[in-house]
Amino acid sequence: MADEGATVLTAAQDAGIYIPALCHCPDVSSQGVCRLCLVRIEGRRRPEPACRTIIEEGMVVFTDDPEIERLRRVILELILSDHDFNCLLCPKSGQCRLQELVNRIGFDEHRFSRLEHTAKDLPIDTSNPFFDFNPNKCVQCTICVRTCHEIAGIDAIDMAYRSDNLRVSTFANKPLKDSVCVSCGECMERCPVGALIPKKFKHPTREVKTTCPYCGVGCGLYLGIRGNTIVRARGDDESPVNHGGLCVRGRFGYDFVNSPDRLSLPLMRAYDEYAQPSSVVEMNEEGRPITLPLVKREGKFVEITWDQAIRYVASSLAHYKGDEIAAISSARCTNEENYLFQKFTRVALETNNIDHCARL
Amino acid sequence: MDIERLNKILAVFEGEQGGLISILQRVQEEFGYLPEVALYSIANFLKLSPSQVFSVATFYDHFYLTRRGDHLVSVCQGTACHVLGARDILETAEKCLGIKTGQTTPDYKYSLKRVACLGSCALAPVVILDDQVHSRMTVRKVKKLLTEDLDRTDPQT
Amino acid sequence: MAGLAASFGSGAMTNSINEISEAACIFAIGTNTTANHPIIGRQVTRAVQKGARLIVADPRRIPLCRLADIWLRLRPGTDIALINGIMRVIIEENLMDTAFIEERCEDYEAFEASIMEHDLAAAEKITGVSAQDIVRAARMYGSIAPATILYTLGITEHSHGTDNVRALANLALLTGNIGRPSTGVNPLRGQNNVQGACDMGALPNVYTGYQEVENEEVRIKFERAWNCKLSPSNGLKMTEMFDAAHEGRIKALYLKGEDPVVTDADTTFIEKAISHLELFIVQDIFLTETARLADVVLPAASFAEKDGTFTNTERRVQRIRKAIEPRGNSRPDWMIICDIARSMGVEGFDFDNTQEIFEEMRVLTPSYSGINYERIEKSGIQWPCPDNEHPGTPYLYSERFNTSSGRAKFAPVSYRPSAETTSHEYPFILITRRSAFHYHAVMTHKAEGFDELRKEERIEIHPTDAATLEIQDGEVIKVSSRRGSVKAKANITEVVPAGVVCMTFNFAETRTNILTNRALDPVAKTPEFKVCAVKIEREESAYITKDYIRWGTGKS
Amino acid sequence: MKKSISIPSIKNYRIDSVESLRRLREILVAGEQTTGKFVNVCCGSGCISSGSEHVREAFVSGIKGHELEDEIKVKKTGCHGFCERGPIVVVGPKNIFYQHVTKEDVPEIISETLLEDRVVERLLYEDPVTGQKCLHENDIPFYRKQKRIVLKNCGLIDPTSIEDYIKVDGFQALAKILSHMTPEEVIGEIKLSGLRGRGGAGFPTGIKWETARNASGEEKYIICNGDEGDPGAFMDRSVMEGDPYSVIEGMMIAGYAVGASQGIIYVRAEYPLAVHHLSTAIAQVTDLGLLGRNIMESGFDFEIKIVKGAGAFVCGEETALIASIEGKSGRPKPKPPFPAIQGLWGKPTVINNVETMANVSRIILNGHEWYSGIGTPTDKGTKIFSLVGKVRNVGLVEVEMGTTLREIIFDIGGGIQGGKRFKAVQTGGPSGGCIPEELLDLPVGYESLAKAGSIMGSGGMLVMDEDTCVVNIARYFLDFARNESCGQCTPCRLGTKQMFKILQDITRGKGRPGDIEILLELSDAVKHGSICGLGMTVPNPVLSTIRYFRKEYEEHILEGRCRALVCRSLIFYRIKDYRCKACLKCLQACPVDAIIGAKWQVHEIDQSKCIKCGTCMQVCPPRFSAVECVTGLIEGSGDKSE
Repeated sequence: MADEGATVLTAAQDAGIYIPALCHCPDVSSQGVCRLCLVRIEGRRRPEPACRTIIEEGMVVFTDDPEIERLRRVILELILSDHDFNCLLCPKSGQCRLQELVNRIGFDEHRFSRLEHTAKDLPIDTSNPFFDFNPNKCVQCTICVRTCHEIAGIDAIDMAYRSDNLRVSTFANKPLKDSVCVSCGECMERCPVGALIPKKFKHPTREVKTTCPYCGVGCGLYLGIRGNTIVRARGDDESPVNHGGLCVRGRFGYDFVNSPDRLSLPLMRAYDEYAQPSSVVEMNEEGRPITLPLVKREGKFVEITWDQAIRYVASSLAHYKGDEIAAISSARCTNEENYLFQKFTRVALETNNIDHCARL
Repeated sequence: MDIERLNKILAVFEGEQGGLISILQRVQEEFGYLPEVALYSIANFLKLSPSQVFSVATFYDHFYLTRRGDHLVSVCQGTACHVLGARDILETAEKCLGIKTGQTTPDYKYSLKRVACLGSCALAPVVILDDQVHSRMTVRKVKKLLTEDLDRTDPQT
Repeated sequence: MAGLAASFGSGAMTNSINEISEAACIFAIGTNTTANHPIIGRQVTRAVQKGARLIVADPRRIPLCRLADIWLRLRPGTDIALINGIMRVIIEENLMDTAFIEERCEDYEAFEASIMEHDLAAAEKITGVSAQDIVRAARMYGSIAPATILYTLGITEHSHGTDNVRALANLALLTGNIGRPSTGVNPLRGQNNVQGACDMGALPNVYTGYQEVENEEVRIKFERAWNCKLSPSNGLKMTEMFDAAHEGRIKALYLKGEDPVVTDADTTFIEKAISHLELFIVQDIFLTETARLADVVLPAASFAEKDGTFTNTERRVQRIRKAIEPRGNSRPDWMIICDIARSMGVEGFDFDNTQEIFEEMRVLTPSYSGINYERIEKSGIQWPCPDNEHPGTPYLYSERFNTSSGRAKFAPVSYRPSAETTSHEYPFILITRRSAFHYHAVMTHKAEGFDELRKEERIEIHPTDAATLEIQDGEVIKVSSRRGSVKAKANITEVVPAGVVCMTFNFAETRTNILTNRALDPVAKTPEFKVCAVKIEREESAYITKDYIRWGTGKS
Repeated sequence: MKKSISIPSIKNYRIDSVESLRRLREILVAGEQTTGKFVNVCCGSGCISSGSEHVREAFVSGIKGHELEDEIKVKKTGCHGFCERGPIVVVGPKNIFYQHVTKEDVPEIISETLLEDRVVERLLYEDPVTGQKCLHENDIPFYRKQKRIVLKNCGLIDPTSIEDYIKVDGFQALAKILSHMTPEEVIGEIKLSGLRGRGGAGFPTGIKWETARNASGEEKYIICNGDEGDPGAFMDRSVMEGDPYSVIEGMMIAGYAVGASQGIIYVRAEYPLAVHHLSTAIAQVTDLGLLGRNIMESGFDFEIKIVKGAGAFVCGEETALIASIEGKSGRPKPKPPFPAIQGLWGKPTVINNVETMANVSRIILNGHEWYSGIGTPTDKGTKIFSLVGKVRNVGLVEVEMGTTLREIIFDIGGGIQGGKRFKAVQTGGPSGGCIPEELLDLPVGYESLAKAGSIMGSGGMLVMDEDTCVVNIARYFLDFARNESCGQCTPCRLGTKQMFKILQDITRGKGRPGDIEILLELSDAVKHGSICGLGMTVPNPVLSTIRYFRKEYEEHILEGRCRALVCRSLIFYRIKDYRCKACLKCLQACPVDAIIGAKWQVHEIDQSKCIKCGTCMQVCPPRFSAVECVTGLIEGSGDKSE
């Protein structure tokens, strides 16, 4: 039994009955504009869109009859006639909902060939660093516009113009980059066709559930991994915090992990830039490195081994106790690390001089 | 663009619900078209997103986002006008002004547009030049209307 | 945090993120929510789309203003005058929740008396917000329930930040908007685990779960658990540490995962303080500006390369998981600390994994004791969670406050001008902010694409001011405070009011915090990042490019 | 234009009761000139563009010249409907109907008719059939078969004078309901009258009101739909321009019945005069105290504001119109919810078009029995049609429901111009269909027209003769439809576009066998797949022309023939050398210099240059008739224009 208030479309999907749909997206309100989900309902004059029709007690729905079939085919052919369907070159190929619909509904070769192929030749907006917008592949399903309004609350895009000039547009047709778009990529995630596509896309081979490292909201996310590299991130639909949503940083901000600028080995400052690391960490009897004290800003960094670094740090810290020493922890590290660090400060350094950058 | 003038218009609409279209009409009346800056300020004023204002401004026929000519030539393409040869009238107007429908002459003297119906069907075909209805137009009358007026307003050409 | 702790007993977001979209009235003050907490910004948007009223108080025309029913464009640093004005109207129009005040609060009379000292005209004069708007806002917040307050650094990063927070707490108490769903006073935490770092006792005055260092019982508990002697007195706050370093009292500093040279106020002073240190150890994932000054730099692993937990702004403890191997030879922080401790011969640092650390911690921390890795495998739990059966706490203080009496405390606070006001020489107020596209100064710059969105600092300046100074949009201008100067391009916009300029501190090329004032809040010791006096000059010379200073290994 | 016209005689007069309205009416009627002499100059849009303003000015100054301005009143009135004959002047007391009056005629009318009581014969209408001169409006066949209920005040009153309106029983219906009727009784009266929406769909007005009355909500709205977008229809324009008070009174009655206190008139921006007259009228009615709070001490509050459209046909659709008033793009929403339940700002809203509103006061005043006695058992009352196209008498006609198309076109309209043959009549504008000659005896009514594959629509009536190509007409309407589609739903946005392209191909001689079937399939998808009423009906012009004129489509597709000689790609002009007298006329007139020849040298058309504008044929002196137009031989047919 379907839930009260459910639409014919969701009820059918729950019951495993296929009703084609293009402009339907479960995350946003239904608009009923693609008209592919039209079904016949007993007692009603016209076919109704399944995505907007609320089920009623005793309602008899025909999801498929020859008339509905023909209607759907004609509508699908119309969409195709207006779509740049060079699927071979389309990155969305294989995951494109339009392709799927063509496979399920099919089309009439004769009729379709009579339709004029009217896909526009508008410039592709590549201004956004994370995703491209190709208006020629757009099917005017308005999912992106609804997403930008209902999910992101930004309204960077809206449907502009009318008739067959209808198109998704930013203010004054400016490139996305120059609009109020915040690049959260929610629209891109939901675009059913190849109109909004990520700039670089690699399929992950596995996913790891984790928490976003940026702001204090702590969105749940899945990191998509290929080899030892993060190739994508997607919001965790089950997270009670973000319910699948992510912002620009959370969705696209992971290159820093793979950045070539990442520190790899411990560094230590030495007087002599040709100094051998091994000579640097020789201890004298008091446990202090022979090179100490270092004169600031004159030395250069040299890479040392972890072993050397740990021994060096341990021995040098041992010289300061209590009021002479302080430690600053990080609001970016884990609870475990913060716990450990304050314990370390209090136990090993014997001071309560521990703080972090909590500005709130 | 004169921000002062714009703000004066906006002030009139303070607190009014759903005034976007009326505001756009007023602003266009004032400036002749809807400059981008104005659309942006209107969005701010109404707490709408600029893209939403743009959406409305591009939906309706009456709004112009680029500067128009000083004189507006509207050629009616209503049913009554159509059967009495409105298409020839429009083509003639295009030829006379040297622009396509929807365009403005480079000297910003004339803009040419087609309108769906002016409700002057009994006088078909009609052409409207700056609010003046010219009825029962023929190809020759259009030529005369547009070339004469051209001569009058701009003796050089 | 100190402000909230003083009023309610705990310093944390009182309610949950999801409750925001259910609020009937939202008062967002000093928070550019959609930019800095986009996901919470969406909650606000959803609430408004569902019919909630929104009051925004901010000197800048932030994106939320578009959704707001009332936008109070107050002068920077005048929050208390505004909030007190609002409260005066609420009291005068009898919109307060008398029953709540009687049953659950204390010290009301003195507070009321203090509010009635200043009239609306004074508030209007100080804040620049019309009395009419203050009345509208008061009626809206005072009569529509549930109402919630959201704030961030725009409230706390002042020399009177603690007072700001207490004023907001007073406001919530006055109307009884606390202890119920979709109400509360909600600081939105800036960094991912700032809540956790506080919870874990990375503070000079408390152990985990805000157990006070100076409380002997607590200390003995920890001494027993850790098998050592512990210092009985509070330590230094971070800002005090730099003062101490500057004076030579602190000789060694071990810093992990922070970049005070860029992000702290008056960075010239910070650098100088660091130069006085004998030993400076930095542990980070990048060679930050601060790390460049260190004697030893220890490469840490990033969040994707280790296990553990983060506690988010709504007190929700969530797992992070190792997704990839640490880059190069970097190592998780916890391993480094354990190794150092062991090398120093200190006991109690023999952990094989983070779960063991968590287990030790939760035994010592009442508010965390019901949380363990198994329970937060799928989704996190919000503390307090005292036992294994407890479902966690979405909103605080439903029964009692965490004060000794169990009642919330009203505290009279009055407006004090910011530590630095404008003068003939420094006629502009500079406010600082974060960009929506960057996060502090490093991570996003290291991620491809973000710099394309905002590649450099742009100083926001009002058209009138720009016209007076004959500044063109995009022209490089010089901003100077009493502490130093920086250069960046001008962005002429009505987002800022006249007389105010605004900069981010997301770009190391433009070290905005050279300008900011170290005037500290007397309680929280937070510097006054948000307000300082500056002057603006045209700068016809250099066009600053990205290559001016390069981040990275320093090889180029 | 001035915003408000002052009314010296009743300035500061406020109607605060039924009694004071009655008193005012008495004063006004008593104050009329005893001589009974007047000059009514039609100042409807039609007559104005024919120069009636100048005529009026000439009368005013002429009469002043005779120092008769106190005796003879010059009044501007609304449209008489016979715009073709404008400017129209009616001279009293005998109500002599002069047509095609120019300002040069004015002195003669003054001296002859006004001073000497003689008729200026040459300015009278002459019945083209009998040759008889018609002295009065009602003598003219064009008016004889009409039944003017809605238009009764048009041409009679000064549309900017509230006194005129009060003199002709203005606001009596309002007074009646406010003093004697409950809202339920008003609704009952309207329901019993059988009034149906005149905007197109024909929904029973009373039921609409009742639904809105019963819908929950404090605030309710009355919207008068004056977004008359159908090309070729202008009845609402005439009513708004000529009798704005009736519209206002109708809205007020609706407001009282429904429980609404706010009314909005949505007017096309193309109708500046209508906007002007309406706003003048609203200001006057408000000044009199008939709009505002506690109207006539009844406790009923009502105010009206005007919203101007911004040029979108689809805004005639209820939900799109509401969106437009709310400041959004006019994209229709699916129904339900119906506006009567959830309309403007989500509140119950009644939307009636201008003509419907104008009917209301008539029904209330005369009773439902009177109204339902007009028309047929299924369709009550009258309907205004705008009779345009190749008909002789072009104009607005108001006829009883059930009048046959033949009566309208031939009796009232005077038949086809230039003695050509009638071919079809298109009713209902872009949503309607073409009705062929064999159905001419069809009585007009909602169902009868629908059965014939057309609709009543707002009342556009385009008469086509043998020179009109139905494929071209279908193409024209589809072109209109695709431009005016809001674009949100696929079938309407892309279906109309593809249909247009195919029709365009057919008119350009590029039709293919099978096109008709594809057109039918596309029509079906647009009709059944679209969201709103626009999409549902726009295939009608194609469906009806295919239904009745399939042969012509086939001729276009298979034979390359356009029998009406309209589709340029299928025709070409040639000069019969044996008739050409080498007069140079066509050669000089040709806009593209496509005619070769010289004095004494027979002319010839260079088909590669010819744009088929037909100028040569027009200028060729009839005594030569050397130019002919031929079709079916696709020789030299280019594709230069269309």
